[in-house]
Amino acid sequence: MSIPGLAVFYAGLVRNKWIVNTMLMVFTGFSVTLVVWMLWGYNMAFGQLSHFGPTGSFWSGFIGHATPLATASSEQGQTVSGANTLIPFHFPTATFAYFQFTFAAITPLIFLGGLVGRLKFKAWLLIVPLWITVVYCVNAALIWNGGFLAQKGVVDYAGGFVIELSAGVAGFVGAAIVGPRRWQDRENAFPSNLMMTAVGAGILWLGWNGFNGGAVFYAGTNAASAILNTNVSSAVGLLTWVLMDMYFSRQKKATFLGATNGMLCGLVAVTAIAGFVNGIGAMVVGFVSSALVWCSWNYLSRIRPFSQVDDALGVIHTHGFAGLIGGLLIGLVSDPKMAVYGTTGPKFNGPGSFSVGGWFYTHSFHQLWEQFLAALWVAAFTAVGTAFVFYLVKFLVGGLRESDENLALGDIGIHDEEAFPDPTFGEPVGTPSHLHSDNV
Amino acid sequence: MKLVTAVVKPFKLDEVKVAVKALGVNGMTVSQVRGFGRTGGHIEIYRGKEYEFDFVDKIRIEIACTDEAAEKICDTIVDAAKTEIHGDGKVWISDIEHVVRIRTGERGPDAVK
Amino acid sequence: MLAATTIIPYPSWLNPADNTWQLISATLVGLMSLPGLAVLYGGLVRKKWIVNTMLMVFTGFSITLVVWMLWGYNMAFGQLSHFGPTGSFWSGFVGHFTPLSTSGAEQGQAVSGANTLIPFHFPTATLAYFQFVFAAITPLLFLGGLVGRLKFKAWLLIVPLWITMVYCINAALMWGGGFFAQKGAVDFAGGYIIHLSAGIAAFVGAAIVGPRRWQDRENAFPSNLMMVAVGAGFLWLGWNGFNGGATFYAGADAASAVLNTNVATAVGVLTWLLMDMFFSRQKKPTFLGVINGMLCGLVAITPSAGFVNGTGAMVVGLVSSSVVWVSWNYLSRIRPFSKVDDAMGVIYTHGIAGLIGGLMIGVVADPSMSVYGVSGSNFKAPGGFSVGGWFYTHSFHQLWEQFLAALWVIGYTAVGTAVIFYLVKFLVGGLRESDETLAIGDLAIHDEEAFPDPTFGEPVLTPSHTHSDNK
Amino acid sequence: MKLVTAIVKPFKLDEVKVAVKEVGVSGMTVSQVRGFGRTGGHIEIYRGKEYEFDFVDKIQIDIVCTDESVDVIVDAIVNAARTDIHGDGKVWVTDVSHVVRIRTDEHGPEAV
Repeated sequence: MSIPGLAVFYAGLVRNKWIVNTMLMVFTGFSVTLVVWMLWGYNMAFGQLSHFGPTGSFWSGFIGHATPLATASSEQGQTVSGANTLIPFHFPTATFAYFQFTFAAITPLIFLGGLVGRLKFKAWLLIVPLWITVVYCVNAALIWNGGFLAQKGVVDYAGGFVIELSAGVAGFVGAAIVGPRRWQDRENAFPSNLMMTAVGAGILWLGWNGFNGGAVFYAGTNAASAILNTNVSSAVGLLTWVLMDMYFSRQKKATFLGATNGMLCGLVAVTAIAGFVNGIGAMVVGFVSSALVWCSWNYLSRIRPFSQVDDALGVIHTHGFAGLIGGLLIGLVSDPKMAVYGTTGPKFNGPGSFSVGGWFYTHSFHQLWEQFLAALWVAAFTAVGTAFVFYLVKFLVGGLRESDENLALGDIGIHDEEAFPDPTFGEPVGTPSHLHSDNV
Repeated sequence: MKLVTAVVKPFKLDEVKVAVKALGVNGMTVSQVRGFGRTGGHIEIYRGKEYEFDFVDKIRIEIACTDEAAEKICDTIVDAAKTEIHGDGKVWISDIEHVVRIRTGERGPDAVK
Repeated sequence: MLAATTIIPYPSWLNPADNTWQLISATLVGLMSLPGLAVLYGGLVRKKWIVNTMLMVFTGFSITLVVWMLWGYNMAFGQLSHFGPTGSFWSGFVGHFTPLSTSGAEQGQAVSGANTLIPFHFPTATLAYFQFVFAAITPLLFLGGLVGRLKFKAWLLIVPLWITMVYCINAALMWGGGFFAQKGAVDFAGGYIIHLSAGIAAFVGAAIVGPRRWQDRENAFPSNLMMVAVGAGFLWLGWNGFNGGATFYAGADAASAVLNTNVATAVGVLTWLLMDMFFSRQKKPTFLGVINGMLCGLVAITPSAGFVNGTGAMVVGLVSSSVVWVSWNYLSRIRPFSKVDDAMGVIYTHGIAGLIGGLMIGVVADPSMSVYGVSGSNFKAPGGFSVGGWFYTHSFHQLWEQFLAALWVIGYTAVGTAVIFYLVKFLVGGLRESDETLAIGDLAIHDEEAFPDPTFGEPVLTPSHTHSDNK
Repeated sequence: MKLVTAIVKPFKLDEVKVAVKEVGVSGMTVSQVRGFGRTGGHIEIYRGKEYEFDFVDKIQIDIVCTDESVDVIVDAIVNAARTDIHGDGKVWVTDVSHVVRIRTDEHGPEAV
């Protein structure tokens, strides 16, 4: 989904002169994250939780150890989750580390969407490692690795909060700090190539089967229903946005980019809840998220904080709000009978099965309240962490923006490369600068 | 009637359009061309090899107008398109013997009003 | 440490390997639709129709899933409803009109409608998702015949109606253990149900909707062959999920089905290539010719992937590619075909190729290729099931059954498609975009262009560009 | 000799080509241009934002011909390219002092 999915998805959405710069940032971000992951990232997020305070308190379960994942035994041994709240895995640590890496890697690539078209390339190479370490690993440890929030009963099936909400907030805060694109670029911000966007969108949709399908760590019934629910929510999300465009937008026309927005909202919202909800629930998630984000996309964006910040590709809407909505809906529509095998959390009610009940089934707001607190934490911590990282890098690299001259030229100025080079009409002929043996 | 032809830098097109519009001229034809000027092109690197791109993107603007307006339009274009850096381009005027507006069949000066 | 009770996180009937392969093959087939077909068609249509075509592919895929969840799955693969004496046609052509929404239904063990199959080793959700991506690709295939003039609103109604009235009936008849399954006709992965049916629907639909504007027909050169290549790649390798998943077990037959699929496709590609080089007017190999050959190979092997051996697969690829080449170049000049503007030639590469593939079962199916887990009337050994073609059994029985099934699919699909298209024509007031819209294309319908390049310069200091930093 | 330049709507190019061929013109140069006229451009919407595209696609035709044949050619173009809707374009004629056919070095009227 990241390579080539997001790379070509974003490349299709930015202007011609920013294609190469955007794709290069996606590929390098993906690679830098893996290096960080191996050196300390994995053990910080999913290793043994380090105790800086009394057990059960926040300080005893928010981060692992910053040790590398390099020895053969650590790679080939059976995966053990940090707070071993899960039934022992049936695969080696290398599998688990690689799987969690791809989850970690897509998060910075998502918030890159808010920063394209002006972020200095050198700055990006520092932002990714710092952000993964400071923000992502802590969020992942807290919610997925049996950390403080997990102990309080917060669930996040495949990253609605840890990845989507966090990336949305980071994109927004980052865009505010880096500043807007050149106004000429904002004025001419039409996409360069909708077919590339379609390739990226297709890979994102079907790739999400691995995202939500793999999040249960067992190829069992829940993986199957997670995949079915993911597709249902995505389909309903796409259709909701298209129909709202056809009947409520000014021009009353269905648009392709509207469809991809709706698809993304459906996918992002169901990410937090894929395994906890049944078929109808998935449709509700897709509809609610797409409808709400459609409104925020068209109307909220005109209000004070959002209208001042140039979130280039609108990640705060399609990823931030959609992830938030998905995470909160866990507290409303998740079906207790949807048993997620293999976790022995506080809801452990039977050998190996674990499920979550939303208000609609259990008539208690407990789960919703826990999810809400977790959302507040993720949003606030990500905002503060992102600001810290961006200002640190601004200091280290001397400014987060490319020079004005580079901003005007785009790819050619920064990389001496163009996405679609068309150097000359004719072919070079017998002039001294073309000295070739066969050019006699 | 006169034909005012200008070859300018691409990002100056909008400024020229606005300036010329202010004069009351409401029709011009624009085409994407490549110029080979003293400023020279730029280098692009692909897989380590250098490629010299010596034709530079330019915009050619053609405006058919009455004799009196020609001079004024020419000066306006020059002011709007000037950047004091090499490669600002050129403007020239050639005379037109005969012009017809296709839709109405109007001929002569009122075809360019 | 928690006592290491060996908690098996799977119910007894679930085999993680089968479940994993089924889900992965379903994802591969999904990739064939998005982005596969979306960019294959996008690359083949003219520039001004790219966005319209891609949007129809994405929305068609989504609508099919909503229909599938609400009633489609249970109609095609649920318990067969009996409207007549058992064993007759009326007691096995459609399931029930009920949604697949309760957690129990989703997580319970998958059971086939007429439980002719050995019980599956994966939950209903997996089977539902797998069969959904099969159902979803069918309207996208016949969309190929209608691009470039079909009204967008009409498409949003055609897909749900067509899936309900045509696809679900055909699927129940053949795969849900319905009338044709009982009579012994087989369709391994949808040669008839998906490709022949889509080919006919495209042809009939194109005839009803009418041709594209003559300018669009004359200038029907593809917009972007590299995108066509991306789509073709997704289609070829995605087909491994198509035929490989149709056995429902990640066993020996899945492997041979995948191998046969690729062999037949390779032969299909080379046949079309060589025929282009030696028999066509320009005598030159063409990329789009190879794509056609690839499609013919893939489509023809679909009904017989698990029933033929290696050489059988090659024969299928050879026969289908050559026959479709002839029909593409010559049949298209004869009366009915020359009058209908099937934009992408879906009737040839999917309709005729699917028909040939289905009939070839009756000729080259190898009885020793046993497909585990099907207990149809050819039930040989516990769980083993295989089909014998004339070449091995010297009996035309199988060929005859395949022929009858083909007749039904052609006839029913044609009638069903016609009824639906006229119904939607009435509901939406005309199936074609207005002529003025047809002249402009994407811009008029969606206010979007695939490759916008509106202005050379950049907007400068003018009142219409008021920005805080544009002083 | 004279240079006849015509700016026409893209879908009219074929008709103009046929009309001009009938009048005996053997060669013409065609280029894709954009016109900014009173007709105004169109709006495109991407992700809910409106973008104004004010340059309209046009085709520019350049024909070098002898002085006598100018009027015939201009009338042929005008009749073929007219659609009676705004933005049909213009035809103008400019003087050509010197023309050379590169291959044969022919000068003056023979070159056309």
